[in-house]
Amino acid sequence: MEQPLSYEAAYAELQQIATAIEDETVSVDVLAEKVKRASELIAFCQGKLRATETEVNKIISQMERGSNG
Amino acid sequence: MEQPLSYEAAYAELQQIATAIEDETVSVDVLAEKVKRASELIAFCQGKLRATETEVNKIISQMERGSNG
Amino acid sequence: MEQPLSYEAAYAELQQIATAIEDETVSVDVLAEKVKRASELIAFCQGKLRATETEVNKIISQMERGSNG
Amino acid sequence: MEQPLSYEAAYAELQQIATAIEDETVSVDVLAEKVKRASELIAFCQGKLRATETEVNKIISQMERGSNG
Amino acid sequence: MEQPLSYEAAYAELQQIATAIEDETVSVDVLAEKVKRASELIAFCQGKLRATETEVNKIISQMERGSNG
Amino acid sequence: MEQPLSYEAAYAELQQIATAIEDETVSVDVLAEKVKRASELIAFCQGKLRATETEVNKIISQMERGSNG
Amino acid sequence: MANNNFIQLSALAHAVEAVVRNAFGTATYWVIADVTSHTFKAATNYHYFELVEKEEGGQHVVTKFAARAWGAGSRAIESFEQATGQRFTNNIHVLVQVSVAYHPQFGLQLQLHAIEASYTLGRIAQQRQQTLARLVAENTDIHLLGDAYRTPNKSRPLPPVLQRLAVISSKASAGLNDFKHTLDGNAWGYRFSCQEYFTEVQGEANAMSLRQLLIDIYQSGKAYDAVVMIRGGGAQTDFLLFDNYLVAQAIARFPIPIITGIGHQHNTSIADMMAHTQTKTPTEAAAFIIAHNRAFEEQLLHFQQSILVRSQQLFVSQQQSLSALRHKIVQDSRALLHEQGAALQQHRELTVTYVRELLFGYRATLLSMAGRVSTRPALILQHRASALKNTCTQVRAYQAAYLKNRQGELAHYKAVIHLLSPAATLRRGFALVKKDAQVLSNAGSLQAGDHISIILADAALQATITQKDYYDGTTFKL
Repeated sequence: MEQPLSYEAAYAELQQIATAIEDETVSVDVLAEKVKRASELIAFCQGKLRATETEVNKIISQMERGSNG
Repeated sequence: MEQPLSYEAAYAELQQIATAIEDETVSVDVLAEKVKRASELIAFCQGKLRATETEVNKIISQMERGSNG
Repeated sequence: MEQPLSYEAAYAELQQIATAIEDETVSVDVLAEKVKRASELIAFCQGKLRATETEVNKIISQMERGSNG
Repeated sequence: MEQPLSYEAAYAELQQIATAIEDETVSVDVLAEKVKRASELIAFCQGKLRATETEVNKIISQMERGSNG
Repeated sequence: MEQPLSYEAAYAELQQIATAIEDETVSVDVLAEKVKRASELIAFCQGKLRATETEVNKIISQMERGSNG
Repeated sequence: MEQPLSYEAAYAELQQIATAIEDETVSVDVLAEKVKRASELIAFCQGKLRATETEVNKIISQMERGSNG
Repeated sequence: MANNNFIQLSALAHAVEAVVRNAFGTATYWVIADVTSHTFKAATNYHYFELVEKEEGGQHVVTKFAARAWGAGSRAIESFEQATGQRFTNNIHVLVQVSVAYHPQFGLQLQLHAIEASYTLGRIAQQRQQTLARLVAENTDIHLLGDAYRTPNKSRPLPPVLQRLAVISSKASAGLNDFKHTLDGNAWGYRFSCQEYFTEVQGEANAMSLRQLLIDIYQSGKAYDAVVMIRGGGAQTDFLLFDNYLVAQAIARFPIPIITGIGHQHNTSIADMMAHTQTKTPTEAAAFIIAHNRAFEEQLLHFQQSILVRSQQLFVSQQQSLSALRHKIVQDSRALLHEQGAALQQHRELTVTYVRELLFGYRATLLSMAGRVSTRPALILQHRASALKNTCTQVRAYQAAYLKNRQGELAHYKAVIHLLSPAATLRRGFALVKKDAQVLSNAGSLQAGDHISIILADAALQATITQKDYYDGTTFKL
């Protein structure tokens, strides 16, 4: 996962993979690979979500400190 | 926030951000960034508001001194 | 307030400012400026009023002396 | 009051001034001026009234002498 | 009073003056003048009432000439 | 089975064989050979399928660990 | 020539006297007659007159007696005069009680003993009523309104001042002197111009002359203020002239106001009734004129006084209204300044209040904005995480189904292949026949005696064909 991937793109790819598996348009040959990709994408998204949450919380708490201080 | 920003403009931008966040049209990718911007705008507006209040109070107290003196 | 301002004009402007502030159509950006202007207008009007009063009183006392003398 | 002013005209103007001041249609800007004018008009009217009274009294006393003599 | 004035005319004019003064339709401006005229009219009538026979006759004959001529 | 055979290709060949046999277009001479080939292909596919399953399960369990950990 | 057959006149007189006395004695008679040629000697209180009788409706005397009254007769006349207000004089119509006497010195005379006042009064009154009725009947401009008569002369306006007068009088009458004296002696110094017109006012016969006098006055063209008609000190019968129809008519229609001073204390003539103004005597007529003029002058003086009073009131009221205006201007100016000051103060206070409210409002909205911005991001992240988890579950489920489907497919093919394999066929009792390592599907190429291999499920048999029979293949017909 070295390319600069956005959450939106990642999530879109993930959904594409899920749909392809559901529609059985994925060959057995690449299934494992796709599942692996999905797993990576999920991890990426989760990471991004956590990071964003952390950052947002930090900003908000600063903001609240700022407005009260 | 080094550009000469007006309260009106800041408030308008802030409202736009708040609306976008409320409508969930903000992507996770830029959410933190937007919240940060909002936080900056709020700080700016508060600063401007406090400065105005201070100045207004000064004028008012001068005015009252003037009419009683 | 160096321009030759009439009481009427000053009072009208003052009323306009007061109305604008009451109707909340004054932006924070210009609020302090408007309050300052209102303060100057009030000071001007009061000054003019006092001067007029003094002059009128002088005329009245002359008039009363004249009718009794 | 150098123009040839009649008592009637003076009194009418005086009344007009009094009404305007009562109705508060006189601006503060011209109030002193109006009061001054009123003071002049009153002085003029009183002068005219006294002169007329003197003249009338003179005529009447002549008349009375005439009718008794 | 050089015009040939009759008692009738003098009386009518006098009555007019008295009524005008009573009704206060005589302005101060012309009051002295009116009183003077009234004084003259009274004097005229009184003089005429008391004039000697000759004078009366003279007036009568003048009158007759005036009315016939 | 030394050539790098894909599941897709193997499955396609298997399908072809099955169809041919069903259509009775295969002579007894080559039938045994075809059956042999089919049996090999089935074995290949099953192997591939099991390997994929194993791998996918591994990835999924990793994923679940990741998302819970 | 001498005739001695005579007697003394006095003897005749005595004889007549005796006859008359014998015939009439002291008898008295009530007779109706007119009086003429009347004289009165105040010193002896004797009345000398004639009693006459005229033709019916005419002037011709048909009977005339000398008559006199003295003593009781004179007293009866006095009573008559008092009762009637009519002097015993010429041209009066009387009912008298007389006795007949002859006196050698004075001749045949009637002696008056009594006089019936009511008869004369009745006669006069009757005549007056007739005259008045005729005036109204024959003149459309004379009307009776209630007790009074309306005439053109009465309607003439009296000039405000009566100064030029035409005076009708008998020459050198006491009345004229009284009139002029009263006028000239007025207390206010009024001067008059009197033109005298004399008339011989002796008896009713002079009516035409009096009427002519009025015409003369009118034709003189002089602007008289009034005509004064006076009578004073003349004979008692003068009065009847003023009851005359023609005189009354002329007066009624005369274009200049007529003032009469001819009246009797007890009576009013028709002339008085027709004239503009009636007074009793010449003196009263003069007094009326003076009073009239005085009224005019008093009106003048009243005007003078009124003008004086009103002028002074006017000055006072003007002074008051000037003062009131001054006071009002002072008050209102101060009120105006005060109100403006208050308004300014209010503006200042409101401005302060509104500014604080405005700032408070701005702060509140900013705070609410901050609230909106700070609460929503967590929710967004939560929604996204939940969506992600959902996708993850889907992937897991879908791949399991997928692999199961692939296994099913493979199993199907495995079964088909197994069923159709030659080994399975051989196990069911079928055999393969080969000749020269070739599997035969028909017997066309085979002859009896050829060597063939028969392959069964568990062994391969080497055989030689002994016989070859054809059959229609019905054995396995299904």
